[in-house]
Amino acid sequence: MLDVLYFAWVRERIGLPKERVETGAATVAELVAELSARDARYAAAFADISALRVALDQELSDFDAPLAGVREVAFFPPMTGG
Amino acid sequence: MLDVLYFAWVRERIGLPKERVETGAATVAELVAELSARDARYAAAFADISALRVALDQELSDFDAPLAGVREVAFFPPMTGG
Amino acid sequence: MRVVVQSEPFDLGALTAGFAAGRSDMGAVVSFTGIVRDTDGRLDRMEIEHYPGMTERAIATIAEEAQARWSLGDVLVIHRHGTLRPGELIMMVATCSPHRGDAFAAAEFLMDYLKSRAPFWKKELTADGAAWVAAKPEDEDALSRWTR
Amino acid sequence: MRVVVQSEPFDLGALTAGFAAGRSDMGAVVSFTGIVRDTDGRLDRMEIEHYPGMTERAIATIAEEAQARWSLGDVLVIHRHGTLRPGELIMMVATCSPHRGDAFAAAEFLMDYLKSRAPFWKKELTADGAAWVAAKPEDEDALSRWTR
Repeated sequence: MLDVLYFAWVRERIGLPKERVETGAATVAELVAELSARDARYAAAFADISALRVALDQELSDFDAPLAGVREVAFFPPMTGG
Repeated sequence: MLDVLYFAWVRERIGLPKERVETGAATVAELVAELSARDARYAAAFADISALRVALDQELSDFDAPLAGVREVAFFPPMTGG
Repeated sequence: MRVVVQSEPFDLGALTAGFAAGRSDMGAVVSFTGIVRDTDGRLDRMEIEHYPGMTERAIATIAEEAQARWSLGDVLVIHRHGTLRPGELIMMVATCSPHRGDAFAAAEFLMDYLKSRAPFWKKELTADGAAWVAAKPEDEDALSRWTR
Repeated sequence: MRVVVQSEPFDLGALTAGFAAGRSDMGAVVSFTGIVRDTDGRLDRMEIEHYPGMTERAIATIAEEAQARWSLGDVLVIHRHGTLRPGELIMMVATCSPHRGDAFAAAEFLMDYLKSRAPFWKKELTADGAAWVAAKPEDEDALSRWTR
């Protein structure tokens, strides 16, 4: 079980900020493929992963990264702090 | 007649902050030569002009500059503001 | 090092005056303050979303990296989230160092990394509606000058 | 633009909070503050001499040059003279701009030029006696990065 979080327009497209996901995905890319297959909202949110960033357990990571041992995955657009 | 001002260790070596000087010097360098010839204090202050800066009428200048029209000459070491 | 993430306004004057106050081992203090800018008079407000937990951790990591790179006496980072109106202060950083070059470099480094590596997202609300602020390629480029 | 040369202390907090306060056309404020630094615990005080008249003019010229080079909303320079103790504030500059790069560059430019082109001279008084602070070659070198 993973906590999956969405921020900014990813959150808005998917329509929720957080959910628990039962998955056997071995990598972030596999999780993205599973989520995208759910419905049009997820497909729209993940249509262009070059426009997305991912954090694993609150550390920036990348889409090839393995999910073994990970408890929290977050998807969001490039950050605009400062 | 020129007002000649001295700052920092130039002032200390010469022993005064300001004086009026009657001079026919055409350039700063000629004025420096005249002043240096006065006594050991002036000679010591002007011994190494590469260690000095000069301002003419409150604008940084150089030792080759002409004195025509100038009313105030200041000699001082490199500045240490900030 | 002090890192604060809050929705409330912060007291720039008191924080600036208090930072490095009376420290005779420091020669230089640099501060940066970010203001909600209304480019064309149409901005009603900005909403800043963040990732609680990761935000504080990411900022602390950036501040630690700055401390490892430069000789710093202290680092302060304050960043707001929530709703902000034009002219309001979004965030500030302050650095102090024996030397001005280190204080300036560290403040610019902090800003460059906070822009692109701290999990904040800005949404602008104007009369025309709402739009997420897009990350600028030059903000990503700005990071490359710090890569050694 | 505001240039102040004074012997009295200045109120860093109030000046920082007041500078660019409420300006929604500015996105970035950078400030630098210089503190009397006591490197080895031996400094009793610093005496700063200046050239009244030329000082204000030289600083204004430097600030105008900064305004010509970068997009700045305002520039503030305050510099003290007279006797200062370790930990006291010597001077501050502040700049504001729509963009952070301009505000940072202008503040660094102002500092580099104030160091070597504004007519101030510092004397350090320690238990061993008095010594004029020598200009550092690197301060002169720092100017070369602004020559175009």
